[in-house]
Amino acid sequence: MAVSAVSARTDSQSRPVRPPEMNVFIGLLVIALVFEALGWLFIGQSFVFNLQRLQIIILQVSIVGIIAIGVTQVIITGGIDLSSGSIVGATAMIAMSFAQSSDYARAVYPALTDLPVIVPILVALVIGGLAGSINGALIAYTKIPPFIATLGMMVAARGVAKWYTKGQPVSFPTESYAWIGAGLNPVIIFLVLALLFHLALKYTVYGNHTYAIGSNQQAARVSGIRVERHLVMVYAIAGMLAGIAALVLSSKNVTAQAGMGMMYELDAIAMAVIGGVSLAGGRGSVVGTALGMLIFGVIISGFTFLRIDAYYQEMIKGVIIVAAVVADVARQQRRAKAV
Amino acid sequence: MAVSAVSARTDSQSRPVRPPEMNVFIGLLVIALVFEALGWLFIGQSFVFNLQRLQIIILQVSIVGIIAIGVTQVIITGGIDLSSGSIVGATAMIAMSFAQSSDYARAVYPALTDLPVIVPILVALVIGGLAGSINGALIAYTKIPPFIATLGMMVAARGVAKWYTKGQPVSFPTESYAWIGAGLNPVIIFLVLALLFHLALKYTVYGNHTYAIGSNQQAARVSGIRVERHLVMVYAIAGMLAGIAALVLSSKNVTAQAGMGMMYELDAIAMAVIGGVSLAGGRGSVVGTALGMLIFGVIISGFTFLRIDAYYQEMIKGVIIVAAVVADVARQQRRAKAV
Amino acid sequence: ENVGVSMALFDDNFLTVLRNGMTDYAATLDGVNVQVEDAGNDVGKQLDQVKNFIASGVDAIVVNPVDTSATQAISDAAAAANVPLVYVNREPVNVDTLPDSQAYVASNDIESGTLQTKEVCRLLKEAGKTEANILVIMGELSNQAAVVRTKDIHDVIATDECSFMKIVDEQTSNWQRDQAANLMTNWLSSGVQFDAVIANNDESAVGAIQSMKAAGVGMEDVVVAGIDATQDALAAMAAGDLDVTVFQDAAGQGQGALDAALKLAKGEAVEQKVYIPFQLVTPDNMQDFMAKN
Amino acid sequence: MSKVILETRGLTKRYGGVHALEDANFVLHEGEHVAVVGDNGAGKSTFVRQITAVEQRTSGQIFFDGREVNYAGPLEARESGMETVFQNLALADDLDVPSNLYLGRELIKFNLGPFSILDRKAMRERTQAALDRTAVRIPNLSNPIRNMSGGQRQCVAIARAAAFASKLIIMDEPTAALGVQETGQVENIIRGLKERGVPLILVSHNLRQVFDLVDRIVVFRRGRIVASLRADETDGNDIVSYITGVKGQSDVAYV
Amino acid sequence: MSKVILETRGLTKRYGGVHALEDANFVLHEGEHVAVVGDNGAGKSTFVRQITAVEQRTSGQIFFDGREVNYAGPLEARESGMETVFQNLALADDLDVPSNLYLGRELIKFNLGPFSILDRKAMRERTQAALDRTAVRIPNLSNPIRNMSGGQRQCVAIARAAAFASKLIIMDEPTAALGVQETGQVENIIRGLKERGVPLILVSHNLRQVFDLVDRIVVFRRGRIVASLRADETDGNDIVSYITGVKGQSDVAYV
Ligand SMILES: Nc1ncnc2c1ncn2[C@@H]1O[C@H](COP(=O)(O)OP(=O)(O)OP(=O)(O)O)[C@@H](O)[C@H]1O
Ligand SMILES: Nc1ncnc2c1ncn2[C@@H]1O[C@H](COP(=O)(O)OP(=O)(O)OP(=O)(O)O)[C@@H](O)[C@H]1O
Ligand SMILES: [Mg+2]
Ligand SMILES: [Mg+2]
Repeated sequence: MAVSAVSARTDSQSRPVRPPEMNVFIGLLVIALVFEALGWLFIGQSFVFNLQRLQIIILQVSIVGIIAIGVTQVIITGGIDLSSGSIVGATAMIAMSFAQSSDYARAVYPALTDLPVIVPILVALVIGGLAGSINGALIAYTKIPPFIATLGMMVAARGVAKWYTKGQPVSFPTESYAWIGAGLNPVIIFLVLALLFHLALKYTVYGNHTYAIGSNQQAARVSGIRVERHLVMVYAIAGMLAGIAALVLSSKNVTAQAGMGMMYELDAIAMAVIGGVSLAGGRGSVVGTALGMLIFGVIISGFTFLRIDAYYQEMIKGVIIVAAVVADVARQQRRAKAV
Repeated sequence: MAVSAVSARTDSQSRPVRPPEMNVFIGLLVIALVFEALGWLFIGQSFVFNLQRLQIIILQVSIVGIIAIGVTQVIITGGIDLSSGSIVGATAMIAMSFAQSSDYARAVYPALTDLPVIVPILVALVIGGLAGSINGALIAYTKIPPFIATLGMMVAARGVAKWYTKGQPVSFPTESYAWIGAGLNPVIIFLVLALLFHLALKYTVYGNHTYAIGSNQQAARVSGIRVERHLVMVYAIAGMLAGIAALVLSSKNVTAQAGMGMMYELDAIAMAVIGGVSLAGGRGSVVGTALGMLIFGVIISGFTFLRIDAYYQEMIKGVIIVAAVVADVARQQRRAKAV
Repeated sequence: ENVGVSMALFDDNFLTVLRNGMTDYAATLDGVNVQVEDAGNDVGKQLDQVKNFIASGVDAIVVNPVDTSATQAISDAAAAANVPLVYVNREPVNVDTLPDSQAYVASNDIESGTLQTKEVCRLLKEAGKTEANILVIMGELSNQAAVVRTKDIHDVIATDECSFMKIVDEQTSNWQRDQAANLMTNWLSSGVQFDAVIANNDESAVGAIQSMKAAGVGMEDVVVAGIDATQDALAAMAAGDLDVTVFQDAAGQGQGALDAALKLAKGEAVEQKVYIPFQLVTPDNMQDFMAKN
Repeated sequence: MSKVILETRGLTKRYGGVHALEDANFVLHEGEHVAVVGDNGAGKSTFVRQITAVEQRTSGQIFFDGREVNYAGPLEARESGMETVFQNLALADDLDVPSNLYLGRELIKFNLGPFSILDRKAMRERTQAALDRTAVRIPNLSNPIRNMSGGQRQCVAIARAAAFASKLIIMDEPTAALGVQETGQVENIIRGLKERGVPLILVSHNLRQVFDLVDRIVVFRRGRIVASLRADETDGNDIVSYITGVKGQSDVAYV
Repeated sequence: MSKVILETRGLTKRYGGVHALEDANFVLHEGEHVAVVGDNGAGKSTFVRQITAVEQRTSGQIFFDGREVNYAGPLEARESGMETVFQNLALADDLDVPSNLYLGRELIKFNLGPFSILDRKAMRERTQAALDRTAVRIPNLSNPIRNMSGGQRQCVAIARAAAFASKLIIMDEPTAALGVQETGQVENIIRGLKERGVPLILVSHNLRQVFDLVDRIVVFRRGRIVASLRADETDGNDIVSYITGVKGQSDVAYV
């Protein structure tokens, strides 16, 4: 009995499917070209062909980008993480306090100055990972919505950041610590982490299970995936990435402040969604998120480049976030409807 | 052919189901009693039996409560609204600029001072309703996730608030405007609106359709509900309620500032979820949200009452938000498992 | 000339006056273009804004630092690109090692809290108090101005002549009038006895006043102090509700900073530290400040 | 032959490159019960969705009750007297039985536009009456649908359609998930409709059922109608050979 | 009689006040194919979920392959050689066919704990081989499951179970949503399992199918096993009268 399981005729079977990342890339190009054109028109110079600008375009978003790598994985599991910005704040304060130079008379721990740089790095990874694990454990084992679990962590971690030194900023790190975020290092760190997690999502069991959980948690469970353990791992990784972002940010700024990283979580989520990561879970990639991140970078630099009044920038940014996602959704629908 | 459609035996059929609001109410009582006990222990006075305190408990949360009434309806449809805090900021600035007294020499519109109070009220309703309608239209017609549509509005509306007077606060309203939020008026306005929308959700077609859309949007559509139109209406109502909150807040403070209402959206969402409104849509009530709101009020007052160090308060607040939802989820599971 | 300006945040009344002082002044000058950016209280964003300015080829940069301990990175970036830089309002840590092409125009924040608390101390003594309970309303806990001003209060109280003052509670209003109002009502409902309220900013002081008046507290018995000398605060002072505030010449700072930036852009030498002092405002001299902020 | 109640001419629906429905010419007469059969993905549900205006067709015409219709959405189709039981139950889990039965056409006490006051009592009473007529027993009408068994849920959906259908009723695999008893019950409801003279389109994979219940069988294959046969003039093997493509010219004149 | 492969003693499951499964005593011998029938809500799926440890039972014992088992979760049940096709398809829509087939037991190239590298090529090849054995045709294995028809999806789920089952295979209404052809195909897979000697529990509402395929029929009613009859010693009417409660003492000794 030879049977064809596809009964409807289709004439698009052999056509290669354009990956969603391609759309985001085209969007990025379009936005950059608009700025290029407006640049020649109004400012009389090129937007894109300026090495300094290209550097800052990537540099200014790469720290949020590091967070967005973790947020991408969380969203792929069907969750959300509102706590990353606050974790950055808390982790930066705590890690920096173990990285202070003895040159500074008012160090948080006067007895613990000039520590090797590995100490604050480990501290940041542990604090970030711990905060993330708490998120994950709450979500996996108590079954409360990720929105609420991470909202609670957002409030609590910001509280920790403010409490740690009673609002006093922590500064004067050792030179080795200050080196972490110097120059283009944040970009390099972002690229390495992005590559790592791109590979992990695409080619490892970890990635397969992450997509499976976001796609159909019930199916993942009956297929024998340890869903709870995996969720804790994904949130812990997101927390650790926020911890790394805290390291890079506080090092780049040579200071840590309790208010650091405020609202970064929303930018990171927006980057991921603009990059094609579905809030419903199961779909998206680190490459897409990186492209979404570049869109952010181009927009911010473009605004300054065109000397757009700061008062209008937020309005325009809000519109662009929405427009980017509307365009993506529309493209997907068109493809589904009319190919 | 007489058939019993329920084949499994059940022995809980006649037992009356305890409404979820009851659990929230018990939670509220427990928290209040804890503060009462600690009050006698450490402060030597009653927490609850103090008329002034009871007033402030409600007063300080009633403005966010007004927002939460709208957020509740949005969440019942299966959506989310991150823009309400920013809408409060933008609306307060604009409405207040039409409510300035001629006593003040530097009014925004020197030609339009001493207008009757109905003008700023209408302005607030229109601005809030408009912002909400844009949210709703984006969500209903372009099918982008509510999280993103309202995130864009959150950024853009805050931009409008900052742009409107270039950051300058707007103050010195007419006396009739200042009366709106005076004394216990915010509480009365909250109660009236809560009652109104409680009735609308329980006893009108509007309510039935709101629950149906959140429960199964597809079913609502094929049953002939105009889902798109209804969603626009729900978000517009949420926007209008944010506009009313802006009126009350700016009147109570006798000033409007661009930063007003920052983070109110998260408090409003937390109140609703603590009050048993399901983020998955289809379930929840205004009564639940009002109880969730009171839990917030009791906690804030309780902290000051016990003179808890400001640095610990945020940490504790984060923990309480999570704990309240964990307790609610656990209660529901226990009920489902062991009755 | 094109001048890039990075402000710590836009939705702050005081900084808005400073910013407007700068842009209004620029409008009176020929060929001067000021581009103002909002750093949204984010240190990292501010550094990026400076770099974006450099990439766009501005002639000079004015920075109102989010975090005064983070300025070394900003100075280095500007110096490397040879773009003149002026800090305004908040003193950078590296103020003593600024390169020749950089300058600093401000008032000293430590003065504000000190002036404010000393005046409260004086008023309480004048009223014949030998013991005085103080309530402190702090700004946002992650903000340095709040931290410094609160510390000033403690420092003044630690001196002998003001040691009769005692802080009974210290809570935050996050700079917000509304939260300050709620905070005060909560205090009142707890029956806290107090003789003075010292707030980190005028908005919070005004919020506290609103609640006290609503609860029928006699305003002549309580000393209330804020900082900023905003319009609302001066109106409250005129009504006899607010007793002390502190004026910081925001517009003057903005103007001074722009002047310094333009001079540096032209290669002229400027004074590296320009201090514009705080001024105590009381009902006696408030008329002088009416039209200033 | 009696009056034609529903007719489609050249009805076509494509999803992107997928030709889910091609040039379907279909006729249903007053009082007639017709079955639609075909394998998975043959286009049966697509056909139903075009007629009921849940989706907008790519091309073709639909005539209902004597005039050409171009419904903008399912509400209009319902308002013109056509009721449907969809393959994926169209019930709102969190609402009770009366609210589900009257979803989109609530009974009201006062008309206040969207804020019209519901007449819950009348809805509950009439729901009870409608369910009584279909012999479905549901202990407590006020419980949300969520807590009911698959059989009960399906019966509510069918009762809804049966209660409101005036001119046509369409059922897409109404018994797929039902047990022996529940299936019998649904079949009884369908026999009742036949007696009441309500025309019916029944989509089903169950040939035994189809032969038991309907007057005529229409076979879909790969998006096309390949046969339309009177139930008493054909048999199971014949139908199966059309379904599998062993028999069947690709265009059949409609009866 | 041959060796017992699965036995339950007093298996009971309650959801709150709902007694979904009461004191089920059930036996399955090596190579035997048994059908489980009963109306909607009779407890069939609940029975399956207890055996496969998707849920934890309220009380009772389960013996599998000669020893008492207390699986902590479905992974352990699978690892001990028991495969299940659940009523609500347990497939991850966004993954492709090989990933779904190997979900939870991926083939790997290097073992790096959770970050072990997938051997996609091997998985694709073996998937193709497994599907070939079941005669299911799927044009492109790398497409996500989301884009496949109900029939194809069901076939993937069944192929997965058939490919990995070593000691027992359980199918909960595998053909409920399938067309005539696809049903035939699934039935062929089941006959293949019989030949290979793999024991099977088949939950189905389709009595024709049940009599065609299995050796023994177990009837559930209201959470209890009310009959266990050899297929060749009973007939449809007999089974229906057990299902509907016309016949049937409430406790039957297991065979
Ligand atoms: N929304 C859609 N987008 C793309 N393709 C679709 C969509 N809906 C249906 N199809 C395709 O159209 C074809 C016909 O599907 P349809 O649901 O009408 O089949 P059916 O005859 O009802 O099958 P079944 O018996 O399984 O219910 C299938 O190939 C299906 O994959
Ligand atoms: N998670 C659950 N919580 C509460 N009750 C449940 C749950 N799962 C099943 N039940 C109830 O247990 C009883 C048995 O359900 P089960 O799904 O086992 O029936 P079934 O025999 O598989 O029916 P069907 O033929 O419709 O699939 C039903 O009354 C059902 O409502
Ligand atoms: Mg179908
Ligand atoms: Mg079942």
